[in-house]
Amino acid sequence: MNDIVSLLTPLSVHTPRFVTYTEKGWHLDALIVTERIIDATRVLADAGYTLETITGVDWPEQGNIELVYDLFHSDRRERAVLRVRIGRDGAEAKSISSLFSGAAWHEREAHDFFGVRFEGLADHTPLLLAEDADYHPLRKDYGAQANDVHQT
Amino acid sequence: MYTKHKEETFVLNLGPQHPATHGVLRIKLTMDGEYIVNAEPVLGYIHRMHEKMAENRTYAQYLPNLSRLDYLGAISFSLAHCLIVEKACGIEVPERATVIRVIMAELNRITSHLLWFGALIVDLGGFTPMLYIFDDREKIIDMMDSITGSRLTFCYLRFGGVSCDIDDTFIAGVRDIVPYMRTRLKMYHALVSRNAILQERLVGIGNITPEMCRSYGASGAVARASGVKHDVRQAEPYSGYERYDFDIPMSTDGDSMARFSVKMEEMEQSLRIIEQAVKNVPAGAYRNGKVPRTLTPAVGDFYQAVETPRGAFGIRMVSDGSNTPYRMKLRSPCLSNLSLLPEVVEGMLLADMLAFMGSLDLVIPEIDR
Amino acid sequence: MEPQEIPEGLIQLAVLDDLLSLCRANSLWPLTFGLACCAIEMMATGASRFDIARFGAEVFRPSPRQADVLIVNGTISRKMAPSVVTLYDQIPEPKWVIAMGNCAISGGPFVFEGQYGIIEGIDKLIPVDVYIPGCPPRPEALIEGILTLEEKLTGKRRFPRVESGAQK
Amino acid sequence: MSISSDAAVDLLYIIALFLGGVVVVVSPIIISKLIAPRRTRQYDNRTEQIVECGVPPIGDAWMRYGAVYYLYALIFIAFAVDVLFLFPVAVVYNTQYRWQDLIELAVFVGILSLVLIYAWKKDVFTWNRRKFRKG
Repeated sequence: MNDIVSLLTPLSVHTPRFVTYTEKGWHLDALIVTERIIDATRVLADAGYTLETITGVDWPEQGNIELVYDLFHSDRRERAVLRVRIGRDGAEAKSISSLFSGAAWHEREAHDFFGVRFEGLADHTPLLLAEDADYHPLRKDYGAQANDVHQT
Repeated sequence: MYTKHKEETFVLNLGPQHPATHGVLRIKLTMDGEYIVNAEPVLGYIHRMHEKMAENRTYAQYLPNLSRLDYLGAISFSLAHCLIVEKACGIEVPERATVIRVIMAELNRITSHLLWFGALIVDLGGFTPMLYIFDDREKIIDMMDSITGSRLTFCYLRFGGVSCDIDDTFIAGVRDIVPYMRTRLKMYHALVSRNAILQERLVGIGNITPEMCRSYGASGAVARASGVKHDVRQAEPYSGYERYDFDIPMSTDGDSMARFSVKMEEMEQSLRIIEQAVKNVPAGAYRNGKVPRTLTPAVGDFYQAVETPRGAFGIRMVSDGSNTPYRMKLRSPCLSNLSLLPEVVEGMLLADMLAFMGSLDLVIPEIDR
Repeated sequence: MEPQEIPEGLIQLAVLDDLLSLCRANSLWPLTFGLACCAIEMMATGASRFDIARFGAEVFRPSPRQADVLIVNGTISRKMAPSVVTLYDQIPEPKWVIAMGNCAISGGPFVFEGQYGIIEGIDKLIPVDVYIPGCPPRPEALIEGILTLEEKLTGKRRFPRVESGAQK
Repeated sequence: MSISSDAAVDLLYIIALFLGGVVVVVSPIIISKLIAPRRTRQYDNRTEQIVECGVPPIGDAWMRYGAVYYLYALIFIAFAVDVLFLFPVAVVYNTQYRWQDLIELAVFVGILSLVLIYAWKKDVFTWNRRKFRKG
């Protein structure tokens, strides 16, 4: 695990830290600089990690959306978490579908729910919402005007 | 003047209402005659906003949602929710409760694998096994129904244990069902697994390489049939699974027949776990009494993975200390297994694609969440 | 959705209509149409123990052109709503709709403030003949629903009604 | 135009059989047209739409498709004609049996089964999986 930490440190905002697995559920946690997420994922991909999922979390008071990349190594049985913070409106994140083809659907889903556009992702058509969906339901400010617009 | 027409392909909708999609999954197929040129799954026809609901439900109110996420493996899904909340709030689970949870989860896994087996054979054209497996399923579900009270969407687990205790008739019933199921599985192998038509339809269809599994994040029997040795019950043991010795059925050919035999073998392993669990169910409380009514978990995010009948289901929960979760991400194993489809299916015959989808064991509400 | 009146044939004879209703009541062909959890209970009803074949309804037709009954079992999301109405339109008359499960009746557990994705009840889209509450309703409840539909057709109930314990 | 009485009876049989056939075929159509409801309720006027799993079909089916289906039809025609000629043979086959009849039958069927062997050699019956170039 230490070889990965040394490779990740130059790419991350502050040095990656270890968390206790029984308390949190993963081993390594790193906040990555937004532009370097592809290199960070490449480090973990070369080490043999698979991408489990990409989670979007909306922090309106801090004014940004956090993308959490869960990676898992089946032989070493270790979990690593990469985090990226991007601006709430109109910000672009980098797509890692070139490394993990499975990431394309997770990124389309993050675009569905949070409106995050991924540079390098082929199509941004809604994955789970209707084809003409222009609303992003999981953003915290969505609940307010939900009732008047979409009740049928 | 001879004009060269572009190769005439037509678009076929293997649409929301189709017997072979086991639910409302739509696949837009660009076809050239019987061959598939390009397959594009369209999801969202049963999107039920589980993750949005989590943000205005308390932890206890959210329990029924989990069993409606994947109604065939409902116990494993609510187990994931209970484990992550227990991890976040530091709730102790008594010994007897972990064993009851394992027994119920494995019984649920067998009923889910049985229905997958029946549905796969119906997709290949044989209707009779469907009636046989429902006969077995009803026997197992009767036992679980006598304890949990429901047949499919069990809302049986609580934080810190289970909602009601198991009694001796249940334990005796489980002891009898294990040999009975073994004879039934032997019969299924004799009648179906070595059937020449099944071999013809499944061998060499839908080959998945370990690199594909890694790049798409496939898990469960789909990954294990391609040589990726990963089972959450042994990789990250939870709820006392490290006490039971069972092995993980593996295969390296990666075709539909390998997935078929791996899943059939998994049923036998589940029977082994149940046998060991029922041998000595420890006495004591079936539920931790000191769980506060309104839970206030620690601030921060947590992750919990659980081995469901279809793969590694994970919950990433972000809590802000209040009694409703701030964000609840449900990592669906079927979504990753299905994302393999476009690459595997290219150039395949349509009938083979249906056999391949049957071997993937998809439950659509879990994909659309 | 204002309900349209049920179209009638050219010739209507009282005795003939009774005969036709009796024949239709005992051969209701449902559409193979499973949305969510209730679909598994529908399959369990079609299987050996609960055996809907006793009431003539075990022929599940995949194509709407050959079906009589549209059993809506599960949640109708807004993306699926046009497809459900299309299927209903494509079923030739005489046709009936059974709303099975709370989701089909009123949106069930997925109705909450700020919900954006589901239609709260199938009767907002198409007329419903029989409602079967439950989440999911047990196979016995689906059989009771089929019997209620048969009673609605023929006016008589051929099978004993399950008396609730209180009256005994 | 005088025909013998038994020929007339035979003629009557044929006419009766023919009329029975017509009645049996046509009457259900007429009856169902009369008593069945004339139209079906529709809330999205999608009744006329082609049934394709509940979604509007994309593109139309009038297009050029592989020749494999045409070859199947040809082979079927060859054997259909074969059976057609065997019907009259079956009627008179056993009246005064000469072993030449069997040989002629075998020769006739043998020549026609050459079609099958020819098609087999041209491997019309194997559906090989074609790999499509990406993109």
